[in-house]
Amino acid sequence: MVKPVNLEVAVGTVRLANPVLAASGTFGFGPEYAGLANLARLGGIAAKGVSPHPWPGNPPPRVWETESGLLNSIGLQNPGVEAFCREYLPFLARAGTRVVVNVIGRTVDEYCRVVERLEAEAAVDAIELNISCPNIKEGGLSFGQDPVHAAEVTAAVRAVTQRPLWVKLSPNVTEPERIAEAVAAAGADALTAINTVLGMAIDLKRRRPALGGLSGGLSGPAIKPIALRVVYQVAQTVGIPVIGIGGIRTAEDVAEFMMAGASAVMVGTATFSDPSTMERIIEDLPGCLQRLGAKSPSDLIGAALPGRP
Amino acid sequence: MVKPVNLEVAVGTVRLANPVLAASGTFGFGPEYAGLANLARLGGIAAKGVSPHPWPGNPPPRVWETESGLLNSIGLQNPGVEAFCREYLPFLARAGTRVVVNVIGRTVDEYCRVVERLEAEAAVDAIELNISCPNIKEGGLSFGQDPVHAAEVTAAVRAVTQRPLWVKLSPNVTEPERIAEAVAAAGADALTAINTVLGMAIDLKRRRPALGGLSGGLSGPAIKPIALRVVYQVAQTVGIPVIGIGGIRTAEDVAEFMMAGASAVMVGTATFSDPSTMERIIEDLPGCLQRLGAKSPSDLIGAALPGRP
Amino acid sequence: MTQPAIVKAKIHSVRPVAVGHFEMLLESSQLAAADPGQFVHVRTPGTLRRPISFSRLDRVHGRAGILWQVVGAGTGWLSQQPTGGRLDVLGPLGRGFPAPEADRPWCLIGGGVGIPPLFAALQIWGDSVRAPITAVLGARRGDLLVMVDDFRNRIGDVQVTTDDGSQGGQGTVLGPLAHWRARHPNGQIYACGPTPMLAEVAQLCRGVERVYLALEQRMGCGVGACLACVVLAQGKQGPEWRRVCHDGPVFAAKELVW
Amino acid sequence: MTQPAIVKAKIHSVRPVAVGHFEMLLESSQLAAADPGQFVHVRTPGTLRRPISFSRLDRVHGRAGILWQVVGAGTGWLSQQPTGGRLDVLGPLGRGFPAPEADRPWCLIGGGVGIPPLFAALQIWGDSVRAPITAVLGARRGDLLVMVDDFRNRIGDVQVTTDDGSQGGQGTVLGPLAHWRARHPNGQIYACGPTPMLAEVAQLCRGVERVYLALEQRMGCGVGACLACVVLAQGKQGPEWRRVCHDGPVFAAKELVW
Ligand SMILES: Cc1cc2nc3c(=O)[nH]c(=O)nc-3n(C[C@H](O)[C@H](O)[C@H](O)COP(=O)(O)OP(=O)(O)OC[C@H]3O[C@@H](n4cnc5c(N)ncnc54)[C@H](O)[C@@H]3O)c2cc1C
Ligand SMILES: Cc1cc2nc3c(=O)[nH]c(=O)nc-3n(C[C@H](O)[C@H](O)[C@H](O)COP(=O)(O)OP(=O)(O)OC[C@H]3O[C@@H](n4cnc5c(N)ncnc54)[C@H](O)[C@@H]3O)c2cc1C
Ligand SMILES: Cc1cc2nc3c(=O)[nH]c(=O)nc-3n(C[C@H](O)[C@H](O)[C@H](O)COP(=O)(O)O)c2cc1C
Ligand SMILES: Cc1cc2nc3c(=O)[nH]c(=O)nc-3n(C[C@H](O)[C@H](O)[C@H](O)COP(=O)(O)O)c2cc1C
Ligand code: FES
Ligand code: FES
Repeated sequence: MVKPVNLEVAVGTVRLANPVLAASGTFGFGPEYAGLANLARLGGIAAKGVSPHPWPGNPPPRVWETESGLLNSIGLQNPGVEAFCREYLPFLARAGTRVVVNVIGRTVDEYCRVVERLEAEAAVDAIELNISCPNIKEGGLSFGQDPVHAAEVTAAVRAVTQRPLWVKLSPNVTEPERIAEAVAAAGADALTAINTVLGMAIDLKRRRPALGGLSGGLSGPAIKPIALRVVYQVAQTVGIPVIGIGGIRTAEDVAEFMMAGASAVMVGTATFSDPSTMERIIEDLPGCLQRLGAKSPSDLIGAALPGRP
Repeated sequence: MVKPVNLEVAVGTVRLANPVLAASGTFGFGPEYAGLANLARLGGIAAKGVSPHPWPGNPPPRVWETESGLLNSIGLQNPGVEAFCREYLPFLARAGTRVVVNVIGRTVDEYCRVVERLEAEAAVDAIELNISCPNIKEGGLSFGQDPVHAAEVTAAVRAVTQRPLWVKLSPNVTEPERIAEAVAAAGADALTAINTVLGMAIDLKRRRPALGGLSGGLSGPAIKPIALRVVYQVAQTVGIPVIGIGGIRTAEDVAEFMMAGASAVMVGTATFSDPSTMERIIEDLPGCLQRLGAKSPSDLIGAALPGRP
Repeated sequence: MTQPAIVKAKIHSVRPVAVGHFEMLLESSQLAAADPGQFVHVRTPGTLRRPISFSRLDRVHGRAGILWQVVGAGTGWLSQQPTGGRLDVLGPLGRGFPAPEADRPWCLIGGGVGIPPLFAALQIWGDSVRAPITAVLGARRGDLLVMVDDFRNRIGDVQVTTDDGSQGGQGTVLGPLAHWRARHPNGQIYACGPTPMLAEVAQLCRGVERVYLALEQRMGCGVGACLACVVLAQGKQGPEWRRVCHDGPVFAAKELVW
Repeated sequence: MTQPAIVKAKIHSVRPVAVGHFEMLLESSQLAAADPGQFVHVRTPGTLRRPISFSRLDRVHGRAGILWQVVGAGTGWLSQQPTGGRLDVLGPLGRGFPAPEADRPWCLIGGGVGIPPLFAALQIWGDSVRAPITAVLGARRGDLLVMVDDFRNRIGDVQVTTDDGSQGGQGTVLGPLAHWRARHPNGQIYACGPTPMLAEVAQLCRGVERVYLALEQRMGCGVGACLACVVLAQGKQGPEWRRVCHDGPVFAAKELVW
């Protein structure tokens, strides 16, 4: 017999009914999965990345399956923040869950413009800065791959909003801890780790990179060990909460991420194969906690970090 | 009907009977798999990393299975170059295949001492510098994570040997191309890409990192897309040959790596599940080449790189 | 339109229908109510589901068919599922074919595994079309042709082409289509098959008012959320991406930009 | 010693033997020639093989048994393999138990799935030992005990313990062992079970000359190549790592450092 458990967790000032959120880019803008998943059951939804103006994205093919993984090169196609606020935000506002808006830009100014536009919208519970898109000015490296630029964009956005500010880290760096420190010092309220891992597939028949965007981002269970490592590294380095993401599919996966230091998690690729993944995880969590001898999800946070009993 | 095909390839001045070598650390020092695999059929064998003195390695558990992958934290246990030359090299010399010696060290001097010791041994066909082990002097980052240090150790070793010098790249860096450029300029004859990807698993029962070494290196099919990306990146950047490695299990995988720019490949983790993997690949290669309309393995090298027809 | 759902459908039967091709009947009145041209996203062991179109829609018995060629791990797995077992499918998905106009000659152009959705269209709407109906069915070889008898049981004019001439006329479906187009300037054309074939159909039938093409594209979610499955279409302000899974898979030829 | 090889062994039978425990007989005279305490590395769908010890060795009929508890995906898959199918195993691997001395009292201490290799030892050497033989078999609960009848069919003195007292005496195997040790100061002890149990056996039997322990450790290759499966042993120059797969799984208790 599994006892009913209060699954609430907090990410800084943001209280979540449970620690399971939909990951940005894999759950659209809300309505797409509404007939297939009970959105009100989720801890929250991170909407697909929005930029100041519409972005076209990359040529297809945009996804390619790999062993226990998925490569994507969507290229951050989105209708722009204005259309997002008009066409999708009202739906998300009524969905009965926390709304996280993932923000993308090519320059510091572009990030700020999106966030400024969102200031007018009461429905936004948190901003998630996606600093893994290429920064055109700095020669093709993304803001997320350099501590100085990561801090710069974080500080600039911090200056224009009081909203909870989460910064999403790229795993494609030598030392994620350095980026984490830099953005925490610049005013981030929480970190999301990780975005996709740079990868590639070859289409043997065409003798070409398989994806229209040539390389792409690897997600899914294949990257879970990489994500756990980054969460464990940054959770030790910074004092702000970490949201774990990468290959999560089961309640046990959630427990692993929380022990590694995550206060909450996001589920991305697993939704494609089973749109009820998140609800199933939420249902399984109480039993999982009980088997692990934990009274609440918060009991697990950081349990595997050095120096814990 | 598959026609007999000459599978020879060249990695710089090193001619291989076929492009399939055993990866360092997964094939021991040669004798371990001798009863289970026909060593003379292989393109070559990269021996486990050797240091100037015996290294003890990490506490167990040293391996942990993940989805389509394997985490290891062997910690480079080895008996030292002296014992290697005495106890194992004679066997390898008689194995009827190319012998690559993987070299590790904690300082530039340690790398040089191993390579100098190997100068006395005629059986060594190539040196593979493993620059992914932690560099104690420089605060825990490995030589392979910084272009300046990578170049320094490469140049120092270059100065003490005329032997073919291969440098094995770490994927755990922001820009593998920069490391590749640096070591090529410092005199490397070829690059091996990639070593394992930093990862971690949590043992839920113990509430601790699963591996004795806490974090470990991820290998296996899970990392194949990452490895292909790095090979594709560095093959475009440097003029020297690249040896592809990461998750290879089939002849088609080999073809993908070669199209991405590899001149040869290494097989690691797949051997654990099936010790005949490499021989099977070598057997399947002619049929695979025929299906792809290629006359020889060399036809495929770099076929998917930009600017190729 | 039926709302898409996760259906754990009972497998009524699976049978080989050509070399490396299988057809499966699923028991589900929900799926059987789909529009021809819609598809299901089939859960297979990998990271992603696999999109397969309906090959037949038996609304009376509440059965929907899917027909596929084994090309990789997903379709291979699918062909090993036992009768009586359950298949996890997400569907019906996408926008299918519009109903054909009753008084226009109707031509169904199918290549390879593009044939099945056209049969579903014929099955549902064949009786409502009073003008002549023609099917042109092509494949690389005769032993890869599917559903020819199903078409012949319903209409008289079924033309077959194979690349190597091993069955029907040698060549592609484009020959008979050009012919048909000349004789029926006012006709309506529904096509499904490999993308290069559809591009040629669109090219050949430029100016024809009602040309509908069922496209394929690599998919992630299958429900419009991930923006993976795009094709280029004519938007109000120039070319824009449309989602094959949600805005398609059926598009009017004139919408598309090649 | 039989050379290890990749054997695609025919599955003679698979049967449940306790709650969540199965035993399989493989047809292979090569495997049946193994030493008790050796193991096979079983190919399962994951990245690694799974090590399982021989539970019985029938050299006459050329059959080798393996017995396992389902604890995860690999052992779960194994328990679903059909009779008559083939299993890909790498073996026999490692260094098994040495033959017992004929004139020393012999005690076999097994905990849980540590019991099977001890039965193989009894099967092969039981008749050659002229001194009394005792088996102490323990498990958490009675319904998790395996091979008790197999032991009883061969020797009279089979003592059973369970943590909850649901079968045999309540407690662990250490109680009966302490007793036996006191009565047989010159005896030889073979043990297999969870690592903490083996540590206690080693501790309790310090000073006893012939104590052999069959250990477990996470494995990669299974053949000595990867250095994954190490345990700490007494080397010439202080403690050193030994490989469970190659130097073990059976070690003399006095070799080991805890
Ligand atoms: C809307 C739609 C309807 C389809 N209807 C049918 C049908 O009725 N019958 C049929 O045989 N096939 C159909 N296909 C193609 C079918 O989806 C692929 O053949 C199948 O996904 C291949 O999976 P696999 O694992 O066997 O092959 P693999 O090549 O191993 O698949 C690897 C990945 O590529 C994707 N993929 C491979 N080929 C295609 C393709 N042609 N289109 C889209 N994705 C692909 C797979 O879904 C998977 O994600 C349809 C595709 C779409 C988009
Ligand atoms: C030499 C040796 C002999 C063994 N003999 C038996 C036996 O006769 N009967 C039996 O039931 N079990 C035996 N085991 C334990 C058995 O190998 C594990 O229970 C099994 O590998 C679990 O695999 P899984 O996929 O079901 O579980 P999972 O926990 O999902 O396995 C995940 C990974 O951990 C490894 N692993 C998990 N538990 C163990 C363990 N206890 N020891 C080593 N690796 C482990 C697996 O091999 C796999 O790589 C033996 C282990 C060793 C080392
Ligand atoms: C198709 C796709 C689109 C994505 N789009 C975005 C995005 O717009 N913004 C973002 O921050 N992350 C994006 N991601 C990354 C995911 O949010 C997540 O970080 C990553 O997929 C790892 O989690 P998973 O393994 O659970 O999918 C996308 C991932 C996928 C697969
Ligand atoms: C158990 C194990 C030990 C390894 N030891 C070494 C080593 O000593 N030196 C080295 O350069 N690489 C070592 N590697 C890395 C492999 O050579 C290879 O780069 C990596 O495993 C990726 O290839 P794979 O996916 O085919 O295994 C080791 C890998 C494994 C799994
Ligand atoms: S497959 Fe996700 S939008 Fe079409
Ligand atoms: S498992 Fe590889 S050395 Fe023992």
